[in-house]
Amino acid sequence: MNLSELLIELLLMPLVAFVIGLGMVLMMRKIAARLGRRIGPPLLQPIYDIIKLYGKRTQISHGLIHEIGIIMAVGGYVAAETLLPVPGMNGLADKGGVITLAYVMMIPSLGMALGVGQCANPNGSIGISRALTAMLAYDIPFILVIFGAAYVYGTTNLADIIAIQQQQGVSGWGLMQMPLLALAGMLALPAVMGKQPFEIYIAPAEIATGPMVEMSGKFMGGLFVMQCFQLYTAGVLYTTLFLGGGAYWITFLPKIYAVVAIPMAAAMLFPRYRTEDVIRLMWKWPVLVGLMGLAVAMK
Amino acid sequence: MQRFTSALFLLGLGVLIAAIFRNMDLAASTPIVGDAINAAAAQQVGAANFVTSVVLGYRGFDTLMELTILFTAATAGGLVLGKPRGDARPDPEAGLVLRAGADLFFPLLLVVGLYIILHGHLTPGGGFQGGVILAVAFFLPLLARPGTPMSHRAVSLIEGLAGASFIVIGLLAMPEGQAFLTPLLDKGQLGSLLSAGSLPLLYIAVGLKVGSELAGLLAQLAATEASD
Amino acid sequence: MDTIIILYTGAFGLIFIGIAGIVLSRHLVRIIFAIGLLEAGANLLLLLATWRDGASAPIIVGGRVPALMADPVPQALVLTAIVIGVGILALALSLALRVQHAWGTLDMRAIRLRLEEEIDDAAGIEPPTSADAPAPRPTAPATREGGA
Amino acid sequence: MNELVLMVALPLLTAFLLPVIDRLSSLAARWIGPLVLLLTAIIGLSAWSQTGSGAITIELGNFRPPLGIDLYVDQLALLFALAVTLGTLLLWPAEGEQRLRQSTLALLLAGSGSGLALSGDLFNIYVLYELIAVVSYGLAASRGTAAGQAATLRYLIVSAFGAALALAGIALVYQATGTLNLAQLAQLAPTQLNNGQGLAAFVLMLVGFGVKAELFPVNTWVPEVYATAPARVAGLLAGVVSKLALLIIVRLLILLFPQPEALTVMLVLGILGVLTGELAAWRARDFNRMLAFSSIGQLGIMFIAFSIPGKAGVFAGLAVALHHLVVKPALFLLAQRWGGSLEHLAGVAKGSPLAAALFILLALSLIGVPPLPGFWAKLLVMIHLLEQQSSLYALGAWIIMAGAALEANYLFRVASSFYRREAAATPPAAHRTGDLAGASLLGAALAAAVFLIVPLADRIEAMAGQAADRDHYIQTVNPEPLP
Amino acid sequence: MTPLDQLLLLSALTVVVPLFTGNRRITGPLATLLYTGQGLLLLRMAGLGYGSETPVSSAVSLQVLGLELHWRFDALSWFFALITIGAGLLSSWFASGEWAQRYRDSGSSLRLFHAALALNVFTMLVLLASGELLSLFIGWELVSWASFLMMSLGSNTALRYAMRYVTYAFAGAMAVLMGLVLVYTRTGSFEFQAFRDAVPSMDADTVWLLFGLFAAGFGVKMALLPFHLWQAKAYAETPGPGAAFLGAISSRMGLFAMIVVLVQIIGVARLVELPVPFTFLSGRDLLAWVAVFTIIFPTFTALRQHDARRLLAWHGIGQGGYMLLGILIADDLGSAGGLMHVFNHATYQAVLFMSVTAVIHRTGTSDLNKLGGLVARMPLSFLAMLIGIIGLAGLPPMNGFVSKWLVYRALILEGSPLLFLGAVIGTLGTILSVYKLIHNTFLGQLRLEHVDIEEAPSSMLWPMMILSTVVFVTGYFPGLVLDWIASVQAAVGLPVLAHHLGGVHIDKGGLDMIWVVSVLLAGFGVGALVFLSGNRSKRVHQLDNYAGGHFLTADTRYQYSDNFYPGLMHLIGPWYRKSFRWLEGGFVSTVDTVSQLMQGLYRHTHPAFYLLAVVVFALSWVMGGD
Repeated sequence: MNLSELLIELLLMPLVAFVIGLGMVLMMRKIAARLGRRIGPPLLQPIYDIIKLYGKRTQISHGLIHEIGIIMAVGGYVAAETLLPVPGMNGLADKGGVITLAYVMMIPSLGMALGVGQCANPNGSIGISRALTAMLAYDIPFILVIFGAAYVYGTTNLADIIAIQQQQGVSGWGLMQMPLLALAGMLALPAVMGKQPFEIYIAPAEIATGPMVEMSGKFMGGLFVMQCFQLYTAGVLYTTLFLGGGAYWITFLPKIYAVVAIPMAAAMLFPRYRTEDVIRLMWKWPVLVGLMGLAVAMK
Repeated sequence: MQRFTSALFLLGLGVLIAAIFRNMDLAASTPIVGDAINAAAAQQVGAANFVTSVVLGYRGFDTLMELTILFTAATAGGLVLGKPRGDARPDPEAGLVLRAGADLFFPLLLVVGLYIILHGHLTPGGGFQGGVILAVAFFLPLLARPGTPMSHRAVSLIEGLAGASFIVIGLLAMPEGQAFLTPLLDKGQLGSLLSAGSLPLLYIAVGLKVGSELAGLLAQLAATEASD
Repeated sequence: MDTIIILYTGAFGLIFIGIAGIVLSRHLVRIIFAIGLLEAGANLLLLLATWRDGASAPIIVGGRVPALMADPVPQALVLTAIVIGVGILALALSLALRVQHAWGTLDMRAIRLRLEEEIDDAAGIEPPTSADAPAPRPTAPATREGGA
Repeated sequence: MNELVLMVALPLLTAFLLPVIDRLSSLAARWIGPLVLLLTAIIGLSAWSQTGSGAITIELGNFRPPLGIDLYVDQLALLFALAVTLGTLLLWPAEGEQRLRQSTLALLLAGSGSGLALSGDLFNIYVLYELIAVVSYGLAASRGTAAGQAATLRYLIVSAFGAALALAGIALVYQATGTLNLAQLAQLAPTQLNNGQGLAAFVLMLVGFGVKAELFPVNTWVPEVYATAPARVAGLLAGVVSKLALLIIVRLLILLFPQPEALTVMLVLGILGVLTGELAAWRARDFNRMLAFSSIGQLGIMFIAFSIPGKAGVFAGLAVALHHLVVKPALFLLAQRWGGSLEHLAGVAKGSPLAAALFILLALSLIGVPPLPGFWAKLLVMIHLLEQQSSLYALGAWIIMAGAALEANYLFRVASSFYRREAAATPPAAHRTGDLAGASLLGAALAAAVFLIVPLADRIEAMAGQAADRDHYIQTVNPEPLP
Repeated sequence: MTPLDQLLLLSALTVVVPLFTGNRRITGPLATLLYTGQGLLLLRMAGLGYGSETPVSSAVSLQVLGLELHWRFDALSWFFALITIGAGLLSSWFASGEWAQRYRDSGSSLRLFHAALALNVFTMLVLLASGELLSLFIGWELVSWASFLMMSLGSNTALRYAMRYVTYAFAGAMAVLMGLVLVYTRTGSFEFQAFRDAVPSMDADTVWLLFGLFAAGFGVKMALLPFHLWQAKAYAETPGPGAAFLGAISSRMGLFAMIVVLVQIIGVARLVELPVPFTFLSGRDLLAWVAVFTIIFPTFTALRQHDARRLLAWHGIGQGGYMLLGILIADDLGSAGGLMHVFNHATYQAVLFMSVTAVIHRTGTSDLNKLGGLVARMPLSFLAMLIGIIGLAGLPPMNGFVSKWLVYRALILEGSPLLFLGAVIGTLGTILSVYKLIHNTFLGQLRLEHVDIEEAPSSMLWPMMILSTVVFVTGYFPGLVLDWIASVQAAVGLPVLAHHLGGVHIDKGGLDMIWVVSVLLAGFGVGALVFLSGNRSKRVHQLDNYAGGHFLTADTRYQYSDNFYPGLMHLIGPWYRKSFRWLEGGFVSTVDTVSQLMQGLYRHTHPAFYLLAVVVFALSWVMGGD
């Protein structure tokens, strides 16, 4: 592969991710609406939202870090997408690998935390505290799962992982090879995506006072974009590790949408968890299952 | 409890002593050095009393140290007891018998003491024994007449000079290349008063030293006892 | 042979009694005298070390040399040892006298307690106190005012 | 070589004459003591080089040993004679109204100490030991407080008890051999003392002489006396006198009792000494008693070291002993003003920075921090202990290590309190120039030893080799063969 | 005079010079200059770092007690020396300007500070140069006491913890001494080579004993569990630049010694053969677990600190665990990670301590409850801290990520999920903790009393900026450091890591930081473009804040800093049981009780009793033989 092709890939990958992510956001809202016996937003609603947010007249900035935080939040995911191979595009998969990806995925959180911190809103600080705590909660099972997968496949290169699974067909999928780890990953996934019922850190119910109140206009827009990437990344990563990744977009897209939709739909049935409960939950079942899975996988 | 444990240990000690005693080979002991001295002393030292030869000749160094111990004890005693308090009330004077006896015995003891010292190299006795008698001679009046002070100056002078002279006699041999405490002077006729070289001189120094030390010590104790 | 056993028994007996006196007594003067006893025992042991039955004193009287003379060395040694003992005894008694004057007691236990107190006092150390410490033990009788 | 006797005779002569001299001129009486000691030290030093090739004997009274008493001058003996002389000079304990008597006692200490180091006759050693004991009683009680006298009396009782037992031990030796000369005893020992009686005699002498060498458990007097005696006296007792007693025990071990049982007894008692001493020191609340307990621990190390058979043990023990000989007196010189409770020493570094720095230097060396001499000494001990391949010796090594760790803790607890920001309510007075100068001198010697460690080690090794050589001793003294 | 001798000589000179120049202003710059000189001399030996030169030995050697002492520099020493001198140089620079002025005005001795710093550097160089076990021990002790000197320059608290350090360190040193004397009695020599030759013939018990003694002894300095209690407060209370220096390199000396003895001499392979009784673990696993617990516990202790310096110091302990863990994996990746983390940690930890010190310099406090909102006042200090915390947390693009990645990768290859999990838990805890640090210092509400403060003086900023650059650049181009690491690995006898400028290339998933960082930067660029595509924002004043519709006046404290993670603490709070403190306290009170007993022993009413007793015991023992 020559450099120009790679550069094109690197440009394309985030773009693709963004588009698919928009679709996921839309799907989420549809599912939520359907569960609530509403119709839900129209197809282009996410795009309208973004345009609206970026175009707002009142945009309050609390300082440079506030802005940089948002930039980091988006930029981190943009970079992350280049590490995540999709059908036809391997990007930087061989230069980063799954560990790097996991750590790059923490940069947006840090950026958001910095930005919110600069706002000097006490609720913002509380929100960050909750978000980081939640990260500590779900990352432990998540990392276990990543370790297990990397160990079983014998590589951290996601492109290789996909190739290995593709070679053996459905029976070679991670899901078949290590069902317990896949289950643990599935349990942790909603928390990784930061959606219901694990979204206490943005305190949606207390919107008037919550951390989001400092995020006006394009700041909120940045977070919205980040959310698209977040859903996409989680979905693709899980698919790559356990569902054979994608050789063709045709099979790949349904997989990633399903990965996002199924657990979210199930999770929405649960009431929102408090921070302590997130930890308790995440450190109990997913970790237990994950450890068992590891034990089985490593014999 | 403590006494009980001590008693137990004592019991153990008793058994051990018995064991040591039983294991001792009593017959095996041969005074190899003693016999050699008995054989050689008359000629090497020239004193008829071989014990004296040992005390002042062969083991003169021991004797010097022993004198030093007495001196040290007296000095340390003085340090401990300190100066008797000035306001001390003297003991009442002794009765007639004691006073008369003291007066009577003083010259007698003096003479006996000196005799014993001077004949130390010939007969049993010597500086130590004689010195003790001298000390008693001087201490007796103190008992009889508690008020009369003993001359500390004189005592310490005698004490110092007597001790020093012992060492000086010992050192005298050294300029001639001889060892410390080598007997000096002519050995003389075995058994006569003026024999055994410098031994009698040493014994005089010992006698004076012992006498003055003991007298001094006793006087000091008495003074302290009286002062409280 | 019997004589020597009796003599040795005496020497060891003196040593034993001396030691018993030292460890079983609490009064200092008794202890000091017990030490004297012990020294006497040790001296006797020294004398007996090369004791021979029937030997005469190692003195030549009138030029006549005895056939079997006793060992003169232990005699000289014992002479020295006795004088040393006297010196130490005198010093011990002087010390005991001072202690008796100062503290009014010669009991080992009382002296030990008092000694500790005084050392702590002089060093400026507060005695350790604790809420659940046992009641203070009786110390030496106070003699500072009633000594004279 | 005869003039070496002057190291004994001159101080004694001066001591005898001191009251007379004082009568004539009190100024002369004040200065003559130190001057005489200086003179004797020079005499000793001038003889130093002659002892390098081999030891010498001095036959006192011109009587051939074993009939007479001889002085055995090897480098070890001469070194200790010098140490006691110079130590007394440095820690000259005369002050106050009893100055004259204290000077007398100090001179006697120097003289008798030299004699003890040089003596080659068993009974003479006993006499000198008693002499030095009496001197130390006098010095220990010289502060004149009732507590001091009571402590001295308790000391005296144990010491006299022990000495009497040692005498009994000597009697047992004499009974078995009929001689008192160490060289001849060394000749006879393999046949006549290698039995129960011999070992019993050794135990009695070990315990007897051990009292002054702070041997566990006959060292209960140590904390009491060091806390009540003048600090300089305590420095002398801990630094010099204890080593002399140890020297005797070592001589006995080498010449008379090379049996493993004898070594084991010493080893066990040494281990217990380290253990009890360091642990007790850990909790000490005043400076003097802390030093006292630490000195017990250090002496325990020496006992352990000397219990290693052969030259190695002598070398190791000697290294520790010499190191302690320099450090402890210096610490006690500092204790002259810092004698009280440790709490009063908080923040004292501000007022006396030099003393605080000295304390740290000494403490560092004491616990064995490289490259200070204390480290090399400890290293030697450790190496030779573990080379024995015996679990008891290895235990000794472990205990020494643990003891050092404890010692580091309590010494530096004190040291760091010196640098506390808020000072104590009643800080101790500043040191007198004399004390500080003495301590600095010793500290400087210690620091200099860091750079001279190579030649020093060689010297000490040679010294140890000479001292541990039984045959050399016998040949040098060459006792007249008797039937 | 070899270059090594020149280096040591100059280093010794650096100790002496401050003693003469004293409290004058010139002392700091002069010392900095001398450190630069040392650095240049070190660079003369740069061949060591690139594996193109054989070890440089010193012309000085000593023969004491028949034991030979000599010194030399190899790649390992060179690598550590580079960090040491670098840390010394920048700390001394940091301490040259206004900080020195303030320090002197507060009545402290600048002379002593600079001398202590230089002494630390000098003793470390001596340790690093040690050529056999004995000089290793001597250097070890010198380093210990030099750092004690540095620590005791601080407050009373520092003194107290320095005291604790002395106790631990000396006990550890005794363990080491015991170990090397054991080696000596087995081999008759202190030479590394003799020891190495003797290891194969030693039985398992001996190796266990040596392993235990050396690991415990060196572990004290590294503050491995359970010997970690002394470090945090002692370092934290050390005067600012000193804390930066100590935090950067001091503890790593323990790691150096451990590498020399456990890896280079005994060899990890031998440790793997040592079974822990009654378990399926090996000696190496045991130590690896100690390392992991050293990562986890101190990190979560750091999370609870509310003093910036203590927080950092606790993290310093935790990061040490990664290094040890990496080295114990002993393959090319893991050991490279461990070694590289030494360098990386030194750089970001120094930056962080310096940044906190700058904050203290301006505000007078490091209490996180009393700070906040300083970002607008001290933007460059903020930047330094930001770079530092990203490094500390081990996130890309800073260098901390690379070393941790190597360790993780090695753990995956080796298949140790639990060790891996432990290491990750540590990282996550670190992220939480460092965010709290930067949030409570630079973000959030500005306090009124800090409204007028200025950026830190340039003498402080320069070192911080240089170090920050290093943190970033070595993250971008880790090959720069990995070159040295590879020669270290070759010198130590570990498998050598094949690497390139951007990282490592392995078939099973490598790392190329140049690409990763580039896309990250590009991502930020894209993010910025996206951001700028929106409507213009309006910057409001820092004190213009609302919450819940109410204007938050600046005189109302609402900064949310104490108990920053209530949810987490609610859950894991009860797990903080101060068990180690309890353990230590229990040990101390045992010693106290025994000590009391011993004193009682010496207080016997009738001492003659003992005499009798010992005579009876000894007599019955010696007579029993007959």
